[in-house]
Amino acid sequence: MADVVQVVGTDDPVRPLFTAAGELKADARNGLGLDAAALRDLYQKMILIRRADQEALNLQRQGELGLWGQYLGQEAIHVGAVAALEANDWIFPSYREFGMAMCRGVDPAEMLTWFRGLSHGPWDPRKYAFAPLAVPVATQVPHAVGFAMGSRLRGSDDVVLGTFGDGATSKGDWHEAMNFAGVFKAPVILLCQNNHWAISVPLAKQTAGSIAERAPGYGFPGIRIDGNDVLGVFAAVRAAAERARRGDGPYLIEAMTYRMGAHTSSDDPTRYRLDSELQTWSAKDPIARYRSWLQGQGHLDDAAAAAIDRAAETMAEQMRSRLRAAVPAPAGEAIFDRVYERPPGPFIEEREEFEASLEGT
Amino acid sequence: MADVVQVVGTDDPVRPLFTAAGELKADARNGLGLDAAALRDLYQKMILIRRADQEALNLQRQGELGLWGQYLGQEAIHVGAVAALEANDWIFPSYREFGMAMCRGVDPAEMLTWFRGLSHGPWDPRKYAFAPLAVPVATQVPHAVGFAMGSRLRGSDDVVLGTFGDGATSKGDWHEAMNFAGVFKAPVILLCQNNHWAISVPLAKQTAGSIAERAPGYGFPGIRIDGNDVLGVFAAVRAAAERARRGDGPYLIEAMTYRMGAHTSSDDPTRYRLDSELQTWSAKDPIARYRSWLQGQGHLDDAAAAAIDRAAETMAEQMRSRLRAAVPAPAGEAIFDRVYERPPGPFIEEREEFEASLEGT
Amino acid sequence: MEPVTMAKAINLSLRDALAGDEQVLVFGEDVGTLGGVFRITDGLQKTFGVDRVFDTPLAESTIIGIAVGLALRGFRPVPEIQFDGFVYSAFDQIVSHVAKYRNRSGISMPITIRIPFGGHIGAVEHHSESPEAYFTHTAGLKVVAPATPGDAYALLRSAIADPDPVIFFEPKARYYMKEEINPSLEVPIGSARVAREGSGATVIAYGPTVSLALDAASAAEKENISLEVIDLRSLSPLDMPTILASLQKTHRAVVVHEAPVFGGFGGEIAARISDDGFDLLEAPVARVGGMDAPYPPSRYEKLYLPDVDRILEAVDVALAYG
Amino acid sequence: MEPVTMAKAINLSLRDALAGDEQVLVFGEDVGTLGGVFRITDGLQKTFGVDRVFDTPLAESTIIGIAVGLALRGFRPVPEIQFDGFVYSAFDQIVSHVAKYRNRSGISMPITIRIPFGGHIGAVEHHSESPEAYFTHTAGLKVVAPATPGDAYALLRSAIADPDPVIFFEPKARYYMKEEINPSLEVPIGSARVAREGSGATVIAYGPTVSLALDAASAAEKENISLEVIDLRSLSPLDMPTILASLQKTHRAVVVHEAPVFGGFGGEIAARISDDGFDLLEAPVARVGGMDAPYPPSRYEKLYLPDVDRILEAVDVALAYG
Ligand SMILES: Cc1ncc(C[n+]2csc(CCOP(=O)(O)OP(=O)(O)O)c2C)c(N)n1
Ligand SMILES: Cc1ncc(C[n+]2csc(CCOP(=O)(O)OP(=O)(O)O)c2C)c(N)n1
Ligand SMILES: [Mg+2]
Ligand SMILES: [Mg+2]
Repeated sequence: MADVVQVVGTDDPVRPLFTAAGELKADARNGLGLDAAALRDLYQKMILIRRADQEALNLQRQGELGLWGQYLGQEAIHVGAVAALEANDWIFPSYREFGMAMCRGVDPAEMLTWFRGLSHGPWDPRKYAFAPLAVPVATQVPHAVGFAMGSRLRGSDDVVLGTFGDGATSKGDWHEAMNFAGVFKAPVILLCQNNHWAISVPLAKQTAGSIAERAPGYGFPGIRIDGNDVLGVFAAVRAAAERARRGDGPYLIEAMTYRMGAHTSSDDPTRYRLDSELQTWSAKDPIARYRSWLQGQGHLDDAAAAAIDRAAETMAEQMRSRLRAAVPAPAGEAIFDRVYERPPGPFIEEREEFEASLEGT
Repeated sequence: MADVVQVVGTDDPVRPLFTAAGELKADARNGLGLDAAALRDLYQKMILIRRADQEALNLQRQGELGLWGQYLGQEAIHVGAVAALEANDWIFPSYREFGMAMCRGVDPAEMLTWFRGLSHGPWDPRKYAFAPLAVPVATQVPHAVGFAMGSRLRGSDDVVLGTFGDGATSKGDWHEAMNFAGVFKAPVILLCQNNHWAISVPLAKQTAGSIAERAPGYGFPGIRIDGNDVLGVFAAVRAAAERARRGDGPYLIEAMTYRMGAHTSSDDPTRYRLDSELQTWSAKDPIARYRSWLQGQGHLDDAAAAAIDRAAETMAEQMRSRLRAAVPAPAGEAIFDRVYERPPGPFIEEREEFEASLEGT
Repeated sequence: MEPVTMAKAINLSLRDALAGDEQVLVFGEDVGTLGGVFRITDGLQKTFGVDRVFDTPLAESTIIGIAVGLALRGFRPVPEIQFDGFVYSAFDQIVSHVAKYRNRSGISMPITIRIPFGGHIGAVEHHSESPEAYFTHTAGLKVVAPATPGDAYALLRSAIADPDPVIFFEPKARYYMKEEINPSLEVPIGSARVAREGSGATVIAYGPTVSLALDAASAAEKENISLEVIDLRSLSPLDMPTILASLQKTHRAVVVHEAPVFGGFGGEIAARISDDGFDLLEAPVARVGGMDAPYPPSRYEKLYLPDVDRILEAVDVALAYG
Repeated sequence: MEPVTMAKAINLSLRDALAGDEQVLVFGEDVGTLGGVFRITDGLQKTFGVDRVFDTPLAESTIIGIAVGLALRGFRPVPEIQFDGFVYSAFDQIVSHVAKYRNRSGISMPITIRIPFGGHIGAVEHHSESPEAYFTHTAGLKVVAPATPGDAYALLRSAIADPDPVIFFEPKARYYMKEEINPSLEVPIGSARVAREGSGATVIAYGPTVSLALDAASAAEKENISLEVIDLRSLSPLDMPTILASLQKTHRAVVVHEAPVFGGFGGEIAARISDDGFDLLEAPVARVGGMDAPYPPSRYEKLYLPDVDRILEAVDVALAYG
């Protein structure tokens, strides 16, 4: 009989960087190879995406967006993870990764047209190696794994990041994809943004187990880390990515964080959660923490911080005005254009009739 | 931050019974409270169900059954698990649990009408606390968990056994149900019959991980045991059932065994597996092993063994003749009778027309 | 009684079902503390406790899977699927088990699956689907869709009381439509309703398109065209007698739903009318529905979905036929 | 060329597709070493290696899910679903992603999902389903079903070459039907075929019911009834011109499929004929199909499924109409 407990992760390059509690060790923090400019860049990105988040919420309140899903509090994950990847490593997001998309260079105003109801996918995923948003929870995880399997078949050394929430780990697709990742040793980093809530369902009602600890059951390592530490996220994703690039297969990272906003602008969290919880997590705000660390290291002075804040204001202004100026595509195009590459005859006729019917209006 | 590794199973009553390799400890073997008659009964049941398996295969070859799925080699699990339960603890089988059904008292000849194409469910599940066969792999696991949740809501102390193959653990439904079991602390024993193959796909291609080790990820304990040891299976299921009955929730048992026959009578395993593997496992045959143990203990003499063999012959003969005598239900009844409890008008009309159309034939 | 919204009527219906039968259980994502993303289950957990109204993990297939297990245990489960677009991952449990379990066990499955459906709410992708045709084609299920608060109340009572599985589609765009309801009126499954009498043509609708059809009828009236509007309420079984009775008067029919026309449930209705009513028809049965394309970004939903103009055009064609 | 079975024709088609385009990948449960439970993929792994023809874990949803990821990576995936009854757990990935991914990304999804379907093989539950209507109603997909070895070969080549997702239904009861095939004949998606010419009535069939319809036509001939048989081959898009051309001659139509009639794809065909061909029709379009009940135990499948007698009865009614 085989041993009951399988030993996994002797090749685990992530765990040594972290304490048992999932905190980046002090020596690892200094060994990331990031110079002052790079460290400041992480800060700037967090400021920018938080400002964008706030601006989008404002726009939603002004009726300019149909919906907004804040990522307030999760910026360290968005910024740290993207910074740890190469530009051609594909990212498969769920629906809350606006910040990640911005870090990849997707135009925020263009991306907001998704939330404005103008497009199901305003950016070209190939240009940014950033897949479309996936609304049905967890369904993107098999895509990430399949893409990574493809990278392996191609002999390419790019890796894939698939990211999802804590709620997503309850779905069958999540499990099946984890298992495929293990079997095919796919070069994929599976990044759980455990923000403690799935709409109104708290983590304890979502699962009685541990998400990170599930990885060995699929034949690869996993770790739970502090998701509010941008350097910790960077370190974990980079180490996992290097491992995957070397051909050692998948890695599961459970980044513990907190959804400081509502689930979306349609949600009212006062119905289900205590203010005190929010207070506790506010004290762990990823940006404030990182700012004081940066300042303590002498990497960020007041002038630099102010310049970054100004850059964020400019970005927000542009985002606002460019969103307002976004010109909706003609209806025929928006509804029919991208359904088929080779549209069937009856489909073309239906489109033509539709477009003809609009001419009068 | 919480600890990365969650400690599970301090309440685990199963593990102490087994060695790290999943073998029942010698002292535990003697502490099961089974007297000689009970120990002999386990033997007799294994003989009976193996004989039934052989007989069904013969019947299939003679064209009396459309299909047969042998459980040859898995008898220790079938017999040990059922013996460890109370008669009103429901069992949710997949499609290979004919032996379990027999142990529950389901008439084998009647049950074979399923394989003969006469009925989708020839027995009353309530009478035997034995659910219908579930063909779509893993779909029965949520049913088992739901039933167990219901037992808990009722304040009843019955527990549920959900059983499935190694292949089933790759399905989303399996995962979702495991997670529900943990969250709702359902009184359910999740019994994997790991027979090393899912049709032609060997365990190593089914998962890179360990099935038993997945349990902590759902918040309850799991263990991998020797599934070819009927007393080991009995001990594990009984301890897990007692734990569940006490209200301590689910338990995952991965019983390692081997599918000694073809996947089904439609399958040809010579296309994908080596004879040597079969040889290796033949040496671990659950019945031969148990017989020599019983004999060594002085619980089974030659006369008793011969009597059991004769009983098996009689059973096989009856099964054969009673199956051949099975009278198919009238077509109208077979097709329409059990679809709705309150059949809609158009459905009743369709049935009437159908039955009228048969009158001429 | 005060006029209530359809959302409230469904809430009351669940409340009365929970109060009237201890075996009724309500569960799904966010139905407990939050009271559902549409507040349909508001307050129910408070009244009936966490054992009878409970949140589940995020897993539609097993939400339905446990309903099967609970039904076997003697309960009367009323699971919620949060949005139409998320029922697909539960499809296997619904088609392979909910619909067929009685047929292989003899044990009834009194499961009512509530699904808010349809568009016109300005939502992002996957929140505006009309998947009813996938279920009407599934033998073993009953499928209903109310169009008014009163029918929503009564039909849901009938669905929960029914010993067989019922897919209960709630037209989410009508959740805030108000009317007085009479909880003692019964609406049996399988009975359509003439929502407005008329003589020129019959408009057949269900769920969200019923009020659209009524609007079309009002608009037509101004042009002296008299439309009869049938609210199907029940899709499977389908109330053909009510439809044919109307065609005896009008001889013309237009079917309206939000789902794409191709392969949609309108095809079944049209095929059946064209068969049973072959000699009655003076014009082909017209179908007005969503485009044969995925549901578009919300800015375009009004153009994608049927509207009064498209209904009236179809009526005009039918009237001019011959 | 020697006559080959449909099973072999599909095998050859996969082989030629794999040989002709390095991006083609074949995968699914048991398709590798075993060569598939029906031996459709026999020998392919040996020729093309484990990277291009591979076994997967037992998980239909993710078999389709990785196809989406692989398509994004530039591959041309040809996943197999082992039996019709097991496609339901992949329904979400098919409906929410395969069908819609291009619409939200601009990236094509050249995925061909092979599904053996239909009954008449004496199998246990879940192995004889005809789920085509669930897919024909899903915008973004193309759906085909060959009836002969030659068409199976050619249609599969077209499906794999198509830049859009195709559901490829294989009539498993016809796997052992033999004919000579000509690999250079092309069958474009969207083109029906007149399988037999006739003048009295048109029988419209696809997949496993085509040979049934031909048998019915032979039987009818003996009674001096001339039946035209149309083999749709492509369900979505549907070749209405070929159907209407036939009705110009016959004025009567009978649609035959194995799926239950209610909400089945026959409804779409009948509705469309009754609309576009309103003035051509001299009798209602008849539909002959499975009962509106779950697929029965195999002993009863012959009675549940359409047969020659039921087709001829429908023809008689159509001919006698008026
Ligand atoms: C399959 C599916 N079911 C339900 C929903 C509705 N829904 C949207 S987000 C959400 C919660 C997701 O929680 P989690 O995965 O933790 O991600 P988070 O929103 O916290 O980022 C739910 C239930 C959905 N989008 N998909
Ligand atoms: C969802 C689903 N997919 C495919 C099949 C076809 N099939 C029947 S049994 C089987 C293998 C199951 O393996 P395992 O779970 O290990 O059980 P075992 O047959 O070994 O007892 C497969 C693929 C099925 N029944 N259900
Ligand atoms: Mg969350
Ligand atoms: Mg197995």
